[in-house]
Amino acid sequence: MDFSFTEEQTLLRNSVQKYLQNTYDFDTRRKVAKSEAGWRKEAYAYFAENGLLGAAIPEDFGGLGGSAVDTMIIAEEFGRALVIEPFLQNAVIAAGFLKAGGTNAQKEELLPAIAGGEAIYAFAYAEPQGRYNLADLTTTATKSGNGYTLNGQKAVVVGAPFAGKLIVTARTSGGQRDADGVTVFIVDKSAKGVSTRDYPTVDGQRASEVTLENVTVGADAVIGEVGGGLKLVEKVTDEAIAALAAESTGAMKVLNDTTIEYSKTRKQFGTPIGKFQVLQHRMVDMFMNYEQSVSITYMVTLKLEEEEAERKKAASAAKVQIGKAGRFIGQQAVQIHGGMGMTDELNVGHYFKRLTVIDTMFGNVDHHLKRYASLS
Amino acid sequence: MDFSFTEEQTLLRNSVQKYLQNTYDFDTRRKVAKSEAGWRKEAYAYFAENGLLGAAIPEDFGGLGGSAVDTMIIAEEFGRALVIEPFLQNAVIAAGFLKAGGTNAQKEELLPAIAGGEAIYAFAYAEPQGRYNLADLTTTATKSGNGYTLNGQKAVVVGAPFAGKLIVTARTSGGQRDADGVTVFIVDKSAKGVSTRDYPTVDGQRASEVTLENVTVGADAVIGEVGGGLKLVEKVTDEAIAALAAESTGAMKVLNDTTIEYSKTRKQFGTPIGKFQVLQHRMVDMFMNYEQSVSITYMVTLKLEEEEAERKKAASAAKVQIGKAGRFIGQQAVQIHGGMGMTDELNVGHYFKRLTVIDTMFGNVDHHLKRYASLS
Amino acid sequence: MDLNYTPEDEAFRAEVRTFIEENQPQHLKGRKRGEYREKEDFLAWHRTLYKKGWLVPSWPAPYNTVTWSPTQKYIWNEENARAETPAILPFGVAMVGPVIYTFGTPEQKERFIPGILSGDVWWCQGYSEPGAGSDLASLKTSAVREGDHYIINGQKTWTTLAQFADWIFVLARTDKNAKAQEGISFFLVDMKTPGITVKPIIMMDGGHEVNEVWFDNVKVPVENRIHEENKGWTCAKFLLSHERAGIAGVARSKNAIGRLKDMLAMEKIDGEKLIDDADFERKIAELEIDLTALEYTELRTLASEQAGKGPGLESSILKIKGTEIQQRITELVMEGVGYYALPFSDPLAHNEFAPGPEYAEGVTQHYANMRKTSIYGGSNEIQRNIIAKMVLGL
Amino acid sequence: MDLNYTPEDEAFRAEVRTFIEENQPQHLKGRKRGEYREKEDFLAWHRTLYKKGWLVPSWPAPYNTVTWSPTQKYIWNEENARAETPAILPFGVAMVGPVIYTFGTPEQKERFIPGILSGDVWWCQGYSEPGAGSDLASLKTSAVREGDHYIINGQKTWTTLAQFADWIFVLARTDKNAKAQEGISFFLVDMKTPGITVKPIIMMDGGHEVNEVWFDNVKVPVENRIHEENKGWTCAKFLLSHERAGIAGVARSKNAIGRLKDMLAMEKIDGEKLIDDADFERKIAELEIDLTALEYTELRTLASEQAGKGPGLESSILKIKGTEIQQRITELVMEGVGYYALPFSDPLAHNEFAPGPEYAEGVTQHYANMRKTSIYGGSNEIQRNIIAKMVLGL
Repeated sequence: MDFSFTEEQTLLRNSVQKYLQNTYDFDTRRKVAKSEAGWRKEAYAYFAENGLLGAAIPEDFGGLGGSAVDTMIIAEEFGRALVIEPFLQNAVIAAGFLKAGGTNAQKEELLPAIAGGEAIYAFAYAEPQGRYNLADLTTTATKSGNGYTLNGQKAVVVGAPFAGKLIVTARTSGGQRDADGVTVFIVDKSAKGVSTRDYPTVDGQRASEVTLENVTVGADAVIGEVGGGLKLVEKVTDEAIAALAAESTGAMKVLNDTTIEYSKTRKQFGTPIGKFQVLQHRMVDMFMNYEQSVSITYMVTLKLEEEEAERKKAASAAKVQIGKAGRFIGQQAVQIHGGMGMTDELNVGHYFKRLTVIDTMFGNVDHHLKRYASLS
Repeated sequence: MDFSFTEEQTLLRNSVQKYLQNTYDFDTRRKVAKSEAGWRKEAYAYFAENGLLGAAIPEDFGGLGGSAVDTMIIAEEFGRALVIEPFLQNAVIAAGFLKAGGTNAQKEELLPAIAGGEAIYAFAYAEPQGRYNLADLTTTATKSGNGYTLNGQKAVVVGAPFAGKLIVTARTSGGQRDADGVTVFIVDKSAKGVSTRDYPTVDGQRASEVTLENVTVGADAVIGEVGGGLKLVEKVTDEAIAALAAESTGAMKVLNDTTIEYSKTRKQFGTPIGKFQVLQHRMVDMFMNYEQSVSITYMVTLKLEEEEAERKKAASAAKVQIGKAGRFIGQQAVQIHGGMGMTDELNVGHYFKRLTVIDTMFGNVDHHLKRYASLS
Repeated sequence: MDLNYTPEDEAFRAEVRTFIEENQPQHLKGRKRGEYREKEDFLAWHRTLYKKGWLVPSWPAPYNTVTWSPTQKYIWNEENARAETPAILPFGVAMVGPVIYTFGTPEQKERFIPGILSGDVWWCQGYSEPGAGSDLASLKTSAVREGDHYIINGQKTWTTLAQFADWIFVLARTDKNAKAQEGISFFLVDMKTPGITVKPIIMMDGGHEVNEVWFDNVKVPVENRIHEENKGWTCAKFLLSHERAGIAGVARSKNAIGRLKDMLAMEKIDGEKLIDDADFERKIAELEIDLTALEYTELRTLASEQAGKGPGLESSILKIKGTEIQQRITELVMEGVGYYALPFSDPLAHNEFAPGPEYAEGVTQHYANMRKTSIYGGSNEIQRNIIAKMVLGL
Repeated sequence: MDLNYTPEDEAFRAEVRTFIEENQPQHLKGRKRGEYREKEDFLAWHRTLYKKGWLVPSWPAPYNTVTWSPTQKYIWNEENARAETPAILPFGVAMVGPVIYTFGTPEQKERFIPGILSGDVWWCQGYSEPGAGSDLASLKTSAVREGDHYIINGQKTWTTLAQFADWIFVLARTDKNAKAQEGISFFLVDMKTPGITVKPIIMMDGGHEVNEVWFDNVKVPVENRIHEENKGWTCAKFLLSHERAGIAGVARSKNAIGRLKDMLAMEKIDGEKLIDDADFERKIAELEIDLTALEYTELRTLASEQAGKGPGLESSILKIKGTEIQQRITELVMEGVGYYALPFSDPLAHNEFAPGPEYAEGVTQHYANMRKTSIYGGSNEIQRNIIAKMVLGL
């Protein structure tokens, strides 16, 4: 048992930290989020050039051959800076699908472009009626010739406005919520029949509603097994959950540090508010929530390769812990900052909103408590 | 709308208070609870003589013709003194069954003896497998001649060691958990086939396991409708819940007052612990929990005569509120008292245990949350 | 003890309900997608009530044209919440108005009260300052007497809807050497006076509700000072303790829970109605039960007021529990809509596109915005301090 | 970073497991109905480990016969919890022993250590005093030097299992004029010395676990003082910071949850297994997830210790979260048994009759008793004060 980082991992963390400190201060991030584009291609290019997108992609496919621990380190630092470029969608989710489900040909073709930042993906899985059930799909893919024709609507596809390709889950057989019959496709966003409506999200990111109307793809657009895609989707979303957990600990750390710092300088009734015992204990609870979240992030990261039930339990446990901790820390950071914590000007509200969104992504606390219980 | 007490009610409260202050101090109560008998007949006789047992029994049947508000006042005061004599079992439950379900003949025969303290009842409804489901009955009553033969086992019959009569729920028809087919009987504890094993309970009361083996009763032993007893049982247990709610607010008030008092005198690190803001806010939360419990006690007491669904919702709401408040106040009173709060010598632990037991009686918080939700 | 209203109260309720039905501005009922209120929208209901004579039943003669009992006021609030009428802005009728009729000179009353009542003059509140928070008395804004005028310098913040205001009431320090709460005076200031600048504060929900108000050598005539010089804290305290009715927001929370349940009946989880999900059932039951307890706590306060005992310091309970419940409702609404909690609905410019069901619009922003309720009006921590000290004697 | 144990660690685990299986006192495994421990029951496992040489792996040479890494100690604790071996009483081997080998003279070591190790001498702790609670340094017990002796007067309280003790270690004030933490000395006192009275304290679960120990002119030879006069606080602090391993109780809580789940699989609600009830499913999932997080927090502490950084002040987290979890387990057990939580199981005299299922016996008393865990060992409030000050710098 070993919880230490390798020298390479420490270097990785330091270099990411340094880059973000220099180029990704809060005001810049706020401006970019509000800009027409909503992201900075040059930042994304930097990620690619410095191996962040390929950190966990095998060397054979253009990556650095690292592990989920590298992803954890990057995601945590990205969480501290509230990075909005689509790291999760590409380095974790798209790469994750290809690594676990892609054929050798697909890996050779597609992974290097992810590592290199040339191809940008978004993951179109949720549907308006489906909530967090990954199998609840009304989007269909019917066999036509050698390929498939896709029809359906995908909801809140985060990062889709930046993407050139979509990873789409669709039903090739079975009933609306059956475990069998789910297939994963890669669809060009520019393909005929794909239409998107873009909008900003509350955490400064962008998303789209995606409609697929008789979109035809070839047989090679399938990742993994036809009809057997659910297990793959579950594996990749569990990996995404681990990365989100790491991201959330980065955000929590900033909120905690900011709150402690603020409480030392802000005076009320002539005393720094950090001297009020009630707020001290509240900040201790914030600290404990954070530490417990770090612990569970290590746990889920290290258990991603365990057998399915163990991995799922780990992911759901992590999602519950960070969901609760994120809500508590976010709310209390705002409360202790008082009115200032409510403003758009201070970073507090932005971390608060990001943590709020993270709780929703891939299922909130209630969803994962049920999933955890069903696995026990 | 009026939340004031009548002059008679204020007099009632004052006289109960005075009696208990003079005769029911904590050390006496503790000794009585540990005595062989486990209660004081002379205290019970005093209740009878002074109209406490008949407060809510109609004047025609030997009572004072008061309302549930009178019961609330008495129960609250009894909660403050941790009275162990079986007021609830008799003045509320047994009288409740007769008032709502008894024939005129039954009322004339039996109610005066309750008001007078001559007849002592216990309510044998729970069964080992049934948890809080009042209809989950394996005890059977089969027709034999003009009467019935009862067989079954009743669990944790509080007050049974003191009682001469049992009110027994049994199934005269239907499946184990059917709403229909429940009948309520009065059974002499001395009847052939009734056996009891007595034991103390954690809150200083006494209970019995009751076995009924071919116990025969006459047709006049039935209270209410044969097979239609469940509604009657629900009504009476809702009335019991209202009385328990009142009792719990009395206990909460003592714990809160005691804790505040203690915190003003007890010093740590040279300062009265009541000056520590964390404990101040905790005591504020205890206070708010208490006030909210008083409010909901008024509510349920005043709604006992409303239509069924409204009454049930009120009772379940009250049970949830006092269950949560009782646990919070009990735990925090002990915590703030520190080691001393853990001892048998101080009254704190005894109130803590009584509030703990009250949460269990007639269904705990989870049970009543479900019941409340099912009625919405 | 009983829960029944008197026949008179029931008649009053019927009258109120009919009046509201017939007169409420239908286009302002509740909250609608893509609808942002203009200045006149805030005033429409105010003006209707003024015409009816029902605007200020809490005011004394000669201003009130009706006098309602606490129960009637409670019924009035309940019926307004039920019908989702627009809230009446408190700054004139609930704040500066009572200060003026209590502490003002006859000339001041004559000059200012009519505009407050008619709604023709929009008031805003110059209390809070940067870095002061719940510690109001630590204010730094100064007013220096120069002949017939005071010269005011300083900065106020969190000034709600100052962007629409004609006048502002201001607490300013007139004696720098006095202790915190002494040496403060209460001024009425025309927002058009040179030297006043209003700067918007954008909140994390993207909305513009509050402002900074800067005073740079703002000349205020002496006759605009209320009460004596250095007695402003008396006015401030009076204002803060005044008119706490409805602070618990019970009726509005009941409505909000009703809307939440409607929504949960439309949302699906694994093909079933979300309202039948065990977690939601439990959370809503807990919420409703808490609210029921709070309702009866409010009624008890009301009864004690009715009995002439006045609203006790227990009103802090109403504030704490009321805001906690309001906040929890917004959490459940947000949880209820799943992924459609993500889209940002810009309150400053209509979105081109609003994805998801109508009831989902802006729910996370509303959740974020409602965090303010445990901060403002004396934070919930301050309320607990008050109870600890004043009620529990700690 | 990885979660795997080294092959050496795995081999160690296997060895430990086998040893426990072959040697643990089976009649003391877990908690059985109607079984109350006698003095020798507390010592049985101690004596076995002493014989094996595994009693004090944390002690330095020459006392330890094995030296285990932090990971091995963790494995040792895990395996003991898993097998439900009796806990080793800490008063000798984890408390006074380390104080003696650290601060004692060679004579003191020679005289006291063997009895501690063999278990032949039962020690108890004379720290807490009435009215002191977590504020240990406020102690009033005095030790006045008279020639070759000190005369001790005063009262200690919450002295665990003093009814069995041969010796007690005592903090007493030797300089009344010094500040709180100065002027305290550390004494070893034979319980048979005249003037010592032990009075039982009965707790609210009806059990006799702790005692008052009264000192009335108790004569203690100077050679029984450990460390210099007035340096007792050094020993006290050392003792308090020492041996916090297992403070989180993760392994024992895992076991307790396992037993809880077994029980819930037997209990019924409306004919279904209680373990499939939505509320219990949720509460158990929350509990297990909290415990998982705590387990990894403990492992991180361990890793940092392994890396030579020592257990940080973060160990306060382990105490707070660990006890909160333990307490919640007892709540769920109590809730699980329904009405059979009511019967009182007398720990001082066997009940004539024990109603309900065996697993229900005494559950409410256990729930009540476990409230102590957030009070003792520095209350959880004190632990939060420590983190606020020492870790967060507030």
